[in-house]
Amino acid sequence: MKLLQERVKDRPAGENLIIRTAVRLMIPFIQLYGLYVIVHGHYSPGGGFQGGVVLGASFILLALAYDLRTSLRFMSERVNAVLGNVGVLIYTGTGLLCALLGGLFLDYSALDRILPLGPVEWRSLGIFVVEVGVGIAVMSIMTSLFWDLGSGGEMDEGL
Amino acid sequence: MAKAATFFIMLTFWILMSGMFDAFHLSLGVVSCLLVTLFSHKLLFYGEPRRSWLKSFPGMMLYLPWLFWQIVVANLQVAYIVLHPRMLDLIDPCLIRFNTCLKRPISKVTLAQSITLTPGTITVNIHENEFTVYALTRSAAEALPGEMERRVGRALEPTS
Amino acid sequence: MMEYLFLGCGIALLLLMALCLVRVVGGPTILDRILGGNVIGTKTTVLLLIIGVLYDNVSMFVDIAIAYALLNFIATLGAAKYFLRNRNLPGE
Amino acid sequence: MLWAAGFLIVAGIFFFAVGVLGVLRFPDFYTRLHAAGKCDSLAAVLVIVGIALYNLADFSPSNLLVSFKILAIAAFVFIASPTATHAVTEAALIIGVEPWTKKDEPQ
Repeated sequence: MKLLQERVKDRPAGENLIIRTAVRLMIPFIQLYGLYVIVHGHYSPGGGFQGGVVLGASFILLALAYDLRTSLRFMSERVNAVLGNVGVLIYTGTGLLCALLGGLFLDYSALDRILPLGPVEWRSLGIFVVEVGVGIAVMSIMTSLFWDLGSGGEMDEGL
Repeated sequence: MAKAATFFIMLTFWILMSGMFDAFHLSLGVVSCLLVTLFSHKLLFYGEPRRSWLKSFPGMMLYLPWLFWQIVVANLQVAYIVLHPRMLDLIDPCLIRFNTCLKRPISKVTLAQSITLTPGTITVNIHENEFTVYALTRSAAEALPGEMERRVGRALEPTS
Repeated sequence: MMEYLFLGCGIALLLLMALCLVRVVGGPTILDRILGGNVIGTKTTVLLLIIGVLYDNVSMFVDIAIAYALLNFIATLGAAKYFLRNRNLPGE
Repeated sequence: MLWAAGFLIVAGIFFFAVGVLGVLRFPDFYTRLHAAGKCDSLAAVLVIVGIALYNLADFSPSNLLVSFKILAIAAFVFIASPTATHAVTEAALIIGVEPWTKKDEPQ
């Protein structure tokens, strides 16, 4: 018992073979599931926000099983910030484009003036684009929230 | 190589999951699989020789039904202990250690997960080759490593 | 006939979850509470599927169940990792 | 097929009940883990496979895909549950929860 405690204490916190391997095998499927939830938002429950949470959870899982540095290697802080801004930009950009083309904010049928596909198709496509934007933004914000809270803002050592 | 394999596994999973076969959703699926492959191709095949994954697949398929049967049997034993009115006489928790001869990390992890899934025993720690197992009863402790280790070795270790 | 079976199973699962709550509220250590939460989470995953069968809409509830199982796993792992880091039992 | 599904579901509920009783009755944390982690994962897998079989009873391609998804949950539980159990055990070891042994029992 004592020997075991010493052994676990000496080891750095991310060095657990079982948790590492299990998480490593799971993460690609989790990411694909998150993308699936975003893409199929208008046929099944879910959509941008839920899919973004699942995507962000995959990076959080990586940080939990290994450590913060490893998760930063897969998704650097700069890329994360850019992705968050791009997500918000997609959302507001679509809305503003609708408003500029003569509709209301996020009134997708106005987009019919660019490419005449019919207002119903444009509505479905517009919801899809907005959901992708929301998903990207939520993922990036979840991940950076976890990084900042887990490391106390220092980003070198953490949970 | 690892990228292509990851991509095809992901695409199979997507098609099974999506259930929509029009061009729009299929192309979105391909894009999603490419994204996942881009982000995490290092994760699924991490530091392993290339063909070992395919080679160990039939072995795993033979191993899993046996494991499931073992889990059911051991669960019935635990159910007997739990439902017994004088439960404290039946249990005798103890920590045991044993050394394994398995080499690959994946087979060590498979053995550890199998031990944990079989009720009555939990893998507490793996240190190099030494497993530490917390057992609920003496008889469960004595049955380790034995049969399970041999079967995992046959399924996953390279036959040299 | 099968509907009544599923309804009975759902009610039984709810009762079992209520029993687990005893361990969550009155567990001696904080790890007992985490364990109780994990057990309740596993039951919730199954309960969601049963509700899906009862509402005749399994394909929708499956997605929710997968997401719930995933978040339950992450919660347990995160709590365990917190104790691996901090190395003392708070509030005892 | 329906009878097999019903049998699997009832067996799963039985193991769930055993797991909960174990969590309530066992004397210390480590022994509770035995009941909680394992009876629960087997029970969850049994019920999930039962529901997948029930879903296949009126056969159609879309139902087949839904059953695949349900089986994916079973596979996920099969991998995730022992990992979570292992993580909690190691956390208990680190913060020094003392295991219950036979000697402590007053004769």
